[in-house]
Amino acid sequence: MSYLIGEGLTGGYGGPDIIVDCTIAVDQGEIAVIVGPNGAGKSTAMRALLGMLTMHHGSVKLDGKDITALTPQARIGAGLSFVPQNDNVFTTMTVEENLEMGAFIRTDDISGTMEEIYELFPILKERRKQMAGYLSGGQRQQVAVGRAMMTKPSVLMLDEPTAGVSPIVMDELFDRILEVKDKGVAVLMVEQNAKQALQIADKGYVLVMGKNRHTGSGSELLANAEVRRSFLGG
Amino acid sequence: MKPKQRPFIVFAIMAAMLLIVGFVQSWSVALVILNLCLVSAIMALGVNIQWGYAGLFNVGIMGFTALGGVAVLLVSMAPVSAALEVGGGQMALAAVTLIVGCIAVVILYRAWGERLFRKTVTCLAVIAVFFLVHSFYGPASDAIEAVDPAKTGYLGGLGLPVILSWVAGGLLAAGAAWLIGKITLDLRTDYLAIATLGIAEIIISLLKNEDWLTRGVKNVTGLPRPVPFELDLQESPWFIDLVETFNRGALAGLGNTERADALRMLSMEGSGIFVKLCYAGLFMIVLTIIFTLCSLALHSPWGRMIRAIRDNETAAAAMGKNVTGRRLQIFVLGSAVVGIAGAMLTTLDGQFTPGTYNPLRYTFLIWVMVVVGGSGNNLGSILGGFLIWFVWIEAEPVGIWLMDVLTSGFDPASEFRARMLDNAQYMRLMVMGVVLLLVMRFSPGGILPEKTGHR
Amino acid sequence: MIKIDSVSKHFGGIRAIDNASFLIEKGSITGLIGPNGAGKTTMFNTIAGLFEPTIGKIFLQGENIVGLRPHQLFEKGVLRTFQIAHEFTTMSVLENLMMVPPNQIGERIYNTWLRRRQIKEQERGIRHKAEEVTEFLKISHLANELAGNLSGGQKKLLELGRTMMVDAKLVLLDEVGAGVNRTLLKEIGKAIVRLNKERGYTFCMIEHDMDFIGKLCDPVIVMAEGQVLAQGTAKEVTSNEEVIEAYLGRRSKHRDKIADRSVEGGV
Amino acid sequence: MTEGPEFLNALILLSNYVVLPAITYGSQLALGALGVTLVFGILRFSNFAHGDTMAFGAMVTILFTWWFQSLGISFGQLPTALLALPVGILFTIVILLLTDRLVYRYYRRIKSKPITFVMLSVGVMFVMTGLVRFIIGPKDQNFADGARFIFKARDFKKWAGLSEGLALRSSQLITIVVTMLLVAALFWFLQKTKAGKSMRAYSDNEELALLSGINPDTVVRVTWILTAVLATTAGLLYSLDKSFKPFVFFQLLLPIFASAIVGGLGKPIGAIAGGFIIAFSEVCLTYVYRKFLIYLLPESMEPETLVQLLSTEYKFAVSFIILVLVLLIAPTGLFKGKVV
Repeated sequence: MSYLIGEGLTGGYGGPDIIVDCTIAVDQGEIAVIVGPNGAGKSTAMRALLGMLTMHHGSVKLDGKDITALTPQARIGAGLSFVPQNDNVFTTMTVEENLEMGAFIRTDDISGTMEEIYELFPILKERRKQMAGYLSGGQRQQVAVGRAMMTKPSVLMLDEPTAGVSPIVMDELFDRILEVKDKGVAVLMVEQNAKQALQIADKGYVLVMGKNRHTGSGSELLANAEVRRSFLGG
Repeated sequence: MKPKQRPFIVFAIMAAMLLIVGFVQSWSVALVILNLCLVSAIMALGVNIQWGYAGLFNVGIMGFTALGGVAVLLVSMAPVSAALEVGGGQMALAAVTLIVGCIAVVILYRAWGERLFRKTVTCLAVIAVFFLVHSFYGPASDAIEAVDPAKTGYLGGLGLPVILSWVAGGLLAAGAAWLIGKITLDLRTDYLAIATLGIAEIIISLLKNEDWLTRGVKNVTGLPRPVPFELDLQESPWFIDLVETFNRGALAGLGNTERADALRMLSMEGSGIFVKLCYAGLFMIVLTIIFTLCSLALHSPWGRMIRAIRDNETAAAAMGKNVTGRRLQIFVLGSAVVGIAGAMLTTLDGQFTPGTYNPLRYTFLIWVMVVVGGSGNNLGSILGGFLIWFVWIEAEPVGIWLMDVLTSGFDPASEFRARMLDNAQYMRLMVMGVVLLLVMRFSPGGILPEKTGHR
Repeated sequence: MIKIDSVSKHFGGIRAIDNASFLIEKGSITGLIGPNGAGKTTMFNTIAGLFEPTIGKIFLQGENIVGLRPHQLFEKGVLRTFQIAHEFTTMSVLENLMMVPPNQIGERIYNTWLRRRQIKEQERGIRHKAEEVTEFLKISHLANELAGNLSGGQKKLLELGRTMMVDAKLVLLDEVGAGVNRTLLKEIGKAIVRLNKERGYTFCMIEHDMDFIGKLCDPVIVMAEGQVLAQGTAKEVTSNEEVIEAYLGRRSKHRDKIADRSVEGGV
Repeated sequence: MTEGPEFLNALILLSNYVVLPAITYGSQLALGALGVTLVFGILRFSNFAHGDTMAFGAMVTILFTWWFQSLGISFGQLPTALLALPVGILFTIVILLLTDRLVYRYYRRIKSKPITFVMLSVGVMFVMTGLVRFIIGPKDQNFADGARFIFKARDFKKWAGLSEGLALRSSQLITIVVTMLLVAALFWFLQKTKAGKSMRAYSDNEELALLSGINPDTVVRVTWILTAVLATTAGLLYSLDKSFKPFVFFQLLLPIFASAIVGGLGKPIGAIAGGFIIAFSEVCLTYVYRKFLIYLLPESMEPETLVQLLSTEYKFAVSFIILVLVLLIAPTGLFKGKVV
């Protein structure tokens, strides 16, 4: 029984079901990645966990409690935290303000958490008075992740964090994500970039046409020829 | 009720309401309301072309109405030869320089290409043109305004039959709309709205202050009429006979002297009604023509294309339709119709008074008509024109009466009661707002919604 | 039919298309595939005239069409459909089709007052054609339905139908498969083949569903990071290691090392 | 014949008839534009009812001013109206929250197009105009009291020994001071407080704000409250400086919108800049420079015409032309406003 588990998720955005009976689970202190060809419903599966689409079947459990009925906001409160693929920072606000907004629902003192974030992403400490809009793509992603970390989430969800960043930045981001995981956070991410993602993943889900096609540890999936082929959308 | 019958029913109700006014208040009041209803209906049609067909949010209606109005005096008033002698030539010169100047600026802007200071240079050129034009215009306008200011002090018009001015009003408004559209139609919806709002204000202030052209706030009264004058009617035997035949019953069995007096009285009120009926007839004709043209255009490939553009511009463009061109066309057409209505209105008033144009009455009220009537549906906007104008007029007496009843408890001399009574008339503004909000909330399509889907 | 001659398209720093060249043979159904951000859609938009290429030429039957506006290309018979269907929601399916033909007499407003008869005749013709199309696509039962009420797949069929209202030479299909259920996708596939066989349309389609591509397309062109990576039959490209790698994502040296280590460690 | 150095006289002349009035008018526009821009930034529509919101606020304030005056309450040298201002603000807050609840909220829930909101605001405008004219009537209202002048032109001449005088009306000083205080407070609120930051966040990126657990309803409520404060104050200051006449506030709508758009819709700082740009260009273009030039130029070159670029009636034209120019050159305004 994993910490966060979505079972038999079936649903879409009003129209036809985009994901069908698919199951995603992640434990604290591990990284699970959802990979697969374009239009396989990867992001949709993640949004299903967040309660951001109309579900027909399936349940979402967090730490044993059923949260299927909760609104996205409520799930954020319950410890989930989400980094959208794009528009994931407040461009007209400074890095620091972005982090503060991340902690909006918290009423206690957030300075400690903010320090942790700055340790995790030293560059943000330097840039903390700068408008997030003026940062480079990689730095933005760091702000986005930092923002999401401000609620001290138990589960961090990232939707294609490396989309449109250079290989070096990508490596750095992945290293950071590994560190986050080592803090005992459950990390769930959707990745276009299967090769890289599966290498750092403890668990991988290959989705095709909105269904679980393969599941296993990152390295075994990478080794599997059929998996590799399935990325061409088979 | 079936949607097919709906128009008939609502229009029947509308007619009934007018009849009631006729019986309760008086026929001449009913006719006055009817005439303005007809004009409003035409304006509403114009706005509907822009908003209903193409989704253009134009809040400059007042401006185009006023342009229609000025057309009346420019066409129908007799020219003021003295003024023409002193200032005409120079004014013409100013106009020419203006046109030439504008063309020159455009050419310059094009020719300058992508070189540096393009905008700066253009601005400088504009300023230069401005001063050049001003050097002719200034003295000319002063000279013209000096000519017998009490009576004329302006160039006057062409002295043509007033009916022509309705066409001219349309053309004038269309021309202005074309210019404005060229500049503003690429703007986003609410920018466009604000831009048109501004243009209307500018047009009005022009008409108020260019005395050499419009006599400004001194007003132009005694505009020619397309219909006979009451007094002439009362003189003319055929009319008296008409009245006589109408009232044979009433007149029968009266002594000669009383009979003559009674007849005079009857023909006096008769003449008023007759004149109003003439106007009603003319307006009815214009409305019918415009309505027919609109429906023909709307229920045709053209209308289909326009609806497609309104629905999804990108797709329409991808289907090879010239979106910008059509939008401009719509803007011009709609404004032209409003211009015609404006001319008719001024003709009906018999005077041009730029001071009286205000946006609540001449822009936003028309909007209420279109939205309430049913945007996108020609019959709807006509109904809206009738209904809203009726309410607008009748809300005043009703409001005052209501206040009178409500405050009857107070002693008639009390300052409070007096104030309530003069301010009661403004309740109709509130009524309009509430009506608009209620319709938008509870029947967003209006009373006669647009028929979508296959025709 | 269309010759893409070393075309590049840059947006600021990003090279969406980076010196790509390929041919779309007359009468072929060419597949254009590749991972996200490979520049497929940009390529479509460039061909359809929404963008001008930064460098390079595009020839339509030997004529350089760079710089032509979309509606001009439309008149030359180059049509594109959209990834998200762009139907006119408040108009019936029939109207959606009937508004397509360019320069109809009745599109000039004065004609709607002066030349009613000609318009009537032309309308009759157009409606007839539209009805043919709906039959061809087996959606006649929806002819008077508002396009807004159609299902995703039916909208895609309608998109296809639009291209049939004019004699298209080249039709660019952007992910006709996206959000369409299998059965309807088969219908669309059939329609495409028939259009290709019976009416000699040339198709170029962006698609992610490989077996759909496999059934329809020959040749298949693979783009990655703005360049043409491979070209050949569906079978050839799918078994091409380079292509698979491209789909799996960017390689980056030091990460690979870590991976190797972890594999040795037998995680 | 004139005392003192000519250019000094010219300077004083200019500051008396151009600079001072422009600053005052500019502050009034800025406050108005701030209201418009806030609503646009958060609720994403151009609020046509804003002018009449100003009128309403000013009206309530005036009514209470009269009441206070009748009770003999006064504010020393300052106009009693300032005492009544808070009450006026309170009433405006109530009516704005009420309109939001009764009119706008429903359409927010069903996610209507921006244009729908604009049309709704027209409806609200009708109701408010009606209300204002119904309660206080369409005529000019006089309510100003307290000292008219800080110092009069005559005293200034004596003091400075110039032939030109500089007069500072108390309404001008009040306008400038109050504006500065209010703007400072507003920016402090937006930049420093959690609520203010959440507003900026919401206007910047709605979805992300929701994902951060920001409650939209609160944001909207706060926005209306701020709008009420700004509108009422702007309305009152304008009425103190010129006069209170319901219809004027509709005409103010154009320069106010112009200011907001020129600065970039949704950008508070832009609204302020825009306000002053519009105000200064209006005053400068419609000022009669004859006397000014007579001071500066040698006798020989003295102009015989008025040297007025535009007759005063064309104020609107000025704000409009600037608006169009800016939209054509920098379509999102000087400070990169948002596009809906």
